[in-house]
Amino acid sequence: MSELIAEKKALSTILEKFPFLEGKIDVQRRQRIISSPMERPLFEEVFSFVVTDGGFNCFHLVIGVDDGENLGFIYVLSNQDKVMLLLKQSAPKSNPAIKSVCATFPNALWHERELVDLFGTIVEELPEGPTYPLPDGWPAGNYPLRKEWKVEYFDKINMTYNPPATVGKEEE
Amino acid sequence: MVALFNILIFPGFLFLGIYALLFEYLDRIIYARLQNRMGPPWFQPLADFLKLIGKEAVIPAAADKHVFPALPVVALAAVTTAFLYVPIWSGSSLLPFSGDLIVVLYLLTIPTLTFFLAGWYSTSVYATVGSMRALTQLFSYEVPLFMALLSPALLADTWSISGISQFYGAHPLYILINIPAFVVAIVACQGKLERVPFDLPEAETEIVSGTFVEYSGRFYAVFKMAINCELVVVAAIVSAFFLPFYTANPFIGFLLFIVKTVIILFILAVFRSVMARIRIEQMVKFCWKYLTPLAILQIIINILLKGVLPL
Amino acid sequence: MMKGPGKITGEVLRHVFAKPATISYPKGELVIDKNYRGKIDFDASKCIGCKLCVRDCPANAISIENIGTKEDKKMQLTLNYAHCIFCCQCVDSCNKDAISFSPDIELAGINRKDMIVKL
Amino acid sequence: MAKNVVIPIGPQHPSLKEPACFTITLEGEKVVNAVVGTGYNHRGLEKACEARSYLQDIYIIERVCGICSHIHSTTFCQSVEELAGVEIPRRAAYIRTLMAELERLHSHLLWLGIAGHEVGFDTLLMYSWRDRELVLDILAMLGGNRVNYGINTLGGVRRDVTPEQIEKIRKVVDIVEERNKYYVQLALSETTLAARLGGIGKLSHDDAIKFGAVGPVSRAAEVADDIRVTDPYSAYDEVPVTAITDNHADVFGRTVVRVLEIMESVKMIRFCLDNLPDGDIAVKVPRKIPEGEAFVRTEAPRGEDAHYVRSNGTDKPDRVRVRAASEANWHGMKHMLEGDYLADVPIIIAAIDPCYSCTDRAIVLDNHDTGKQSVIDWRTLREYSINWYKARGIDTGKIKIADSHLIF
Repeated sequence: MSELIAEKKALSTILEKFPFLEGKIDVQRRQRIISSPMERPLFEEVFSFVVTDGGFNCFHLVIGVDDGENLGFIYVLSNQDKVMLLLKQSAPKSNPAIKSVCATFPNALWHERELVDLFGTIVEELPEGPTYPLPDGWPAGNYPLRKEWKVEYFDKINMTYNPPATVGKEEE
Repeated sequence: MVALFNILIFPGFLFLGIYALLFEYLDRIIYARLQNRMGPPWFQPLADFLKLIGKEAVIPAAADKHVFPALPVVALAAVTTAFLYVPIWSGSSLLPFSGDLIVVLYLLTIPTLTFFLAGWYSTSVYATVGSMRALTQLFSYEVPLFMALLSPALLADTWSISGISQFYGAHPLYILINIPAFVVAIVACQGKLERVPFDLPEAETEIVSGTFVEYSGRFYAVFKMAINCELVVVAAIVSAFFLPFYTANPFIGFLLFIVKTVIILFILAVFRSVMARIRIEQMVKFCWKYLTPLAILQIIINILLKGVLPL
Repeated sequence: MMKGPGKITGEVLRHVFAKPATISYPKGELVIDKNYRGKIDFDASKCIGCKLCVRDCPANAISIENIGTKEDKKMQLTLNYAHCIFCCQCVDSCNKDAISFSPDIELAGINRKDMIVKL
Repeated sequence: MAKNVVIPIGPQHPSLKEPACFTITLEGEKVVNAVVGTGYNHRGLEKACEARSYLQDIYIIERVCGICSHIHSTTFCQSVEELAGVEIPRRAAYIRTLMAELERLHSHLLWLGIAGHEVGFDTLLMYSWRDRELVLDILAMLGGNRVNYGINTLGGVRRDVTPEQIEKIRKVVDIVEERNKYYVQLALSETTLAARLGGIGKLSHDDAIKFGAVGPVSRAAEVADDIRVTDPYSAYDEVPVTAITDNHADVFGRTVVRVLEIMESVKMIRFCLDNLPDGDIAVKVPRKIPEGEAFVRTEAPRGEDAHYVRSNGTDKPDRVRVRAASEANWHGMKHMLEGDYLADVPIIIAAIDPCYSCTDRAIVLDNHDTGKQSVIDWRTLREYSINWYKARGIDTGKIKIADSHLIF
């Protein structure tokens, strides 16, 4: 654990700018800095800082997660020293709106389209284009990776989602 | 009656058909063995042919209803006609006349033109791209191929394939002069036959099967037959020009014909197994930059020799 | 290094009379390593019916039921090898070595129902 | 020619082994615009993982990709082991490394063959696949299957390597090395190959970083991003790894990187065999994994493979996210295709060693839980396709097909 120099350095750069993040962002292990979920305004501020001044100029992917009440988005960035930064954003399921990072990182496009299809995220400023990766004729409002969506209730032939009326509210 | 037998059965259309299927088998098995594979069983080409004949033939809605089915027949007719002017069991062909070389060369151009038209009338994008390539390619290899075949004719002082064959049969050492022309002819033949490295019009991994993409069933069977026959005819012509050994005995002469064509086929098969398919612009550049000058050189040599050698 | 087309010619010509690397299937001789994971074998006498294999099967391809009585147990394994992915996790999961793998891989069939076998 | 031709390459096309759709706009033979469309292979695997236990997930994750199956399961196992806080035995780490390098051998030989086929050089395809077959036999011997070896398990590996097997591996590795020397020479000196591979599919150093390219694609552009070096996992902290880079930044460079990597892999396999430590091959991992999250990167034959696993304290993961190597390389595809010839499109696509299944990952398809099978019969399928095309303005319903054809 003594060789985490590059990681500590990258972390201190972030903490210097955002001292109130102390404890919310930390080195998890070698080459991995992980943050706790942030609300959109704060996230955007931190994100633009780490990209421009923090040296994290390489974008890998964005992972969508279902946190129950909120949707989480984990942006994976890395810097010259190959240190990974997992920066988390959260948005309420009722209005899961986030801003696209495609303008900065063109390779985020497919990952963000995936968030739209699989999580029902509203990605603002996402370039026009085909949906990905769900097939044509996929019923609207069905976001398979949300926890409440169950495979059992999906009719694959007619492409309809039929949750039984009794199940779904309390039990799940 | 004999003439009818000759034209229809042997060595005419029926023989050509059977030999073409056999040739396809040989081509595939040699190719397979060169690649360390088993290759198909002997009846595979026939089985393919029969299967295609039995399949439903679809004419695309946008294609021309009359031209589309007629093109394979035209291609087959052209190559089978060309076969009548190629010597088989002796130094002379079935129907030799002075100038049949030119006729054969033009007859052999017809299949390529039908490929172009086939692609054009199919109206599919793949087919259109394939037909454009077929035509572009035609303009590149045709000139060196003609020159490569005309230069031996210059030396022999005749425009008849049988005459050329007989001339070189009488003077076997003269074929050594024509080695550059032989090389040019073999390379250009790969283009004519649309085989690797010049199989651009039907480049499978790029444009599916190019000009033939819309062809199916019996139309495609006839097209494939025409291509196989073209392979036989080209191999026969090249062997008549550059391997002009024959005997008076028709039986041994016929065996010799088979041996010679199979040798040419083997060279063609090796040629196609050792190279990658090149791009159309590389193909055009190669043909005009290397093949054509080589063929011109051969013509110049032959013209000069003609003045020097006691012929 | 010399550059030029047809560098592979020598290699190609060497193969003219070489033995082909492929075999004519199904006539040729097929060599299957004894470690190959094919269809599983089941030894009913060893099975105690713990159903660990059923629990761990990623493809839900196996099921075990007792076709004997409660006292005289006789386990039967039903394998749907159309679903089986031949990972043989069941072999690893089984504590009693009742399941083992065999190099039997020629399982193709034309009827889906034939692929459900009782072992 | 003033009119541009739009050519669809895919979803079904001979040069694509899996469905994807490239809409290529041509000006003559030049590509002026390319639209990459994927998603045909989405199998809902990530959702499927959430419904199964960690142990079952290994086999699902292994089937993300047919070629780099081992590296996917290694990455997943590593993530889960990190969450569970277990350290795998050294012998297991070495066996995982051995398998990973054998897999790299077979993947790169496969790629070499595919590349040969895409440029119409079928002899190269036949030869390299013949040699690959030897490697596959070894993998089948070690793992039990030809591609989805299933050798990984949580906490180690499932099968040990015996001394006889080591001898067999050595023999095969010798042959492969010998053959590969020939391929290196061939790749570097065959003119038609160089003419087809050189200068196409350019992706410069800066673009490689901008588009997040990984693996041989970025290493061909002098980006030294080999995870085995930068973030060693399994036994790579002891096995000497040299990251191969090249400065061509085109398809030719990618070819060079791959054939040279085969040589490196051969060395690493020998090192693993020589230095295989004794000991157990697996430790026990509890069925219930403590809460936490892990993000693990490994170096697949195609590049960086990243898995994110989050557990919620039960025996089933809360979220599994797979970012396969090919997925990262797709983003630069449009950039690489534009400006080249139509003839180069297949080889440029092939040069990233694309794996569409990796990219699209998975969705569940047979309803195993209920035991119901959904089989679409021929007629329904046809109905569906007719309606699909109708929605796009093409009426195929008029084509009459005799009922005797509907035997299925």
